[in-house]
Amino acid sequence: MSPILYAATGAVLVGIGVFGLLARTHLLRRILAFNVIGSGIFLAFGGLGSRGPGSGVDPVPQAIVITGIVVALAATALAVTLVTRLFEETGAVTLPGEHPAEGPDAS
Amino acid sequence: MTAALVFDLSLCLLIAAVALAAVLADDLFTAIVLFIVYGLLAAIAWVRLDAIDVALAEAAIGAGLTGLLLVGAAARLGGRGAPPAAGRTPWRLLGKAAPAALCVAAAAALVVLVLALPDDAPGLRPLVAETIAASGVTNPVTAVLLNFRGYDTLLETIVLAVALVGVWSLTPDRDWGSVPGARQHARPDGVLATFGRLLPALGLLVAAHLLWAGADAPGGAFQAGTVLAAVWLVVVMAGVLPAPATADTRVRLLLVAGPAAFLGFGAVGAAGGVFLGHPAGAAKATILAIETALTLSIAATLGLLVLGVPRRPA
Amino acid sequence: MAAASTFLRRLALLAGVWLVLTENQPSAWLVGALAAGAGAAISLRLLPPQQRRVRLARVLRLAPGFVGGSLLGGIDVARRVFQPRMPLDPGWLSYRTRLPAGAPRVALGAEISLMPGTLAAGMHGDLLHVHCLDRRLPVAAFIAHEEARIARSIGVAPDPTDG
Amino acid sequence: MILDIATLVLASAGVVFFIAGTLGLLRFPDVYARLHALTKADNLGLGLIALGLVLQAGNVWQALKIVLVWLLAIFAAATVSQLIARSALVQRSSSPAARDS
Repeated sequence: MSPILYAATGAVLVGIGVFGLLARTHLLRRILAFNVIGSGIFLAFGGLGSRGPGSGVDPVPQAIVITGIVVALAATALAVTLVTRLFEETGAVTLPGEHPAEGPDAS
Repeated sequence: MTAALVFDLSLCLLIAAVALAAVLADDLFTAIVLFIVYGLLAAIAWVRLDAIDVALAEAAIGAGLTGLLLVGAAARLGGRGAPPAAGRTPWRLLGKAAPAALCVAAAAALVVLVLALPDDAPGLRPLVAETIAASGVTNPVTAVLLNFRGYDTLLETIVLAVALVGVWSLTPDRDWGSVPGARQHARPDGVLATFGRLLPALGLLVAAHLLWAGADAPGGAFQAGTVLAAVWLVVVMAGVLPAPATADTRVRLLLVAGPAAFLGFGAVGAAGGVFLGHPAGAAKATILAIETALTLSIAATLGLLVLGVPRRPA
Repeated sequence: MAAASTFLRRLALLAGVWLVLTENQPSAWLVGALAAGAGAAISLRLLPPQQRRVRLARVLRLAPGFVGGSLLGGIDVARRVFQPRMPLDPGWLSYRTRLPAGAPRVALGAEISLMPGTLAAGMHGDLLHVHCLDRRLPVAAFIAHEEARIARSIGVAPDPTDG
Repeated sequence: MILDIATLVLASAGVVFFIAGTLGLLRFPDVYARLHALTKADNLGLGLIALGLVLQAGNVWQALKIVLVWLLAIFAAATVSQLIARSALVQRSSSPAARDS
């Protein structure tokens, strides 16, 4: 039961992350939300990989998730650098056409 | 309900709640701290799934280094994360309600899908268990990473290098090849500097242990490389050693040493008939050699990725 | 010569840590020797041999007081947290230390941060800024006591006129 | 059996101190007081749990390893709490809100 529980949690995390990606405009928050989506997918993958007889996660998804975590960090580093450069060049922390001051939770 | 199930349920609820709080938090710094907490809780989830290798990677990379990246960027952006004082109007609320409803629906559909999957999926576990004797190591995750699916790992190390090239390519022209990261102001005999002088020897041992243990137990090149990168970042931030200039040839050689060694062994394998195939009998020695080179390159790449674009002269 | 003996002592210490990490598996000895050697070399580069030799035995003699202190520190803070009225009287204290700069001062800061009611918050010159959870506690005398213990452990004569 | 009970008692006591640390984080008035709660109560809590686990260790090396983990955690906590306290102090003294002590 428990592995499926974690897989379902992963699915919920994907929903939370997508909401963050849609509703927040600050680019660092979008990066954060994107990471929540990613780790939700990993957790779903790991949980599904633990089904069936025997204990522990299937080593193949485990290895791929480790690869995924490292690649997610690489993508995050690149994205964060893009945001800081954008800020240094233009002073903006949101994409053009999106306003940072659209509500209390839009920062 | 058993105690274990109660624990799992509470942990899952907590993970989802903290993730939601990280997305909704008003203050950017609060959001990032919540994200780090979320990463650590996710690491506990991986422990519960018996995936210690992933738990180590999630705690060190997912929570630690990602958190450090976000904190550093938030600091560089200054107060540009502060919530505006304007109140929430119903119109704006409606604007948020639509994506919220969409996301709840999507998450619910995903959960239904996950629950609908058959419960008896052996996956690739039997196959790995069958062939692990030939892989040279007894930790199945390391066997998959360095042997059965070695090409994944090879490409991944190249992705890391490419990401670093991407970060460096955002350097303003005048700073090209200079030193990355902010200038540090830690006092030479202060708390952080002393920590930075005492920590590296211990960190090196822990990394070596993770690397060595990775053959037969949780651990390996990625976890060891992350520990080394973290220790190195502490040393740099403490002002004990300066960050290197990105034009330094030794730095660049270090960055490609791991992928190059991996490719080299792969080519030797290709000469023997299988690209990335390890010579029979010497698989463990080969894997340890590749992993050592990989660890050093991963540590250098991760550390430099966190330091970001070059921005001051050497 | 000093460098060589320092290197050997650190090598031995790190080798001990390695044995603990690997739970003394003989198959790890070779890797451990390499790692401990590299660790000792790095530590020699980052932290050159000190003039005052730190005696491990003397430092170990600090341990019981340290463990006792952090036990009291934990109990003290828990007691305050669990009381509905939360008896706090926070304030600041600047303590002039006579310990030599570097590790001894850092050790003092770390130690008092784990003991009841005191938290080190950085130094300005010889002044150690200490945050006190309860000013009614005899904090200054307490820090002086810890300072004297650390001074003895690194072979610096304690100074009774401290404070 | 006696060892198991001792482990249970020590670990439970450890959890109580972790709760105290968390409660302190929520109840205490400012960043410095919260640091007191976190460093002291959580270190003691971790120490008690570590001690409880030492009693379950299969051999002396495992026991030493648990102690080593505890020592490293204390080393890091003592360092980090000083750094946070100092940086909070620097921020406050450089802000126009001036020093209130």
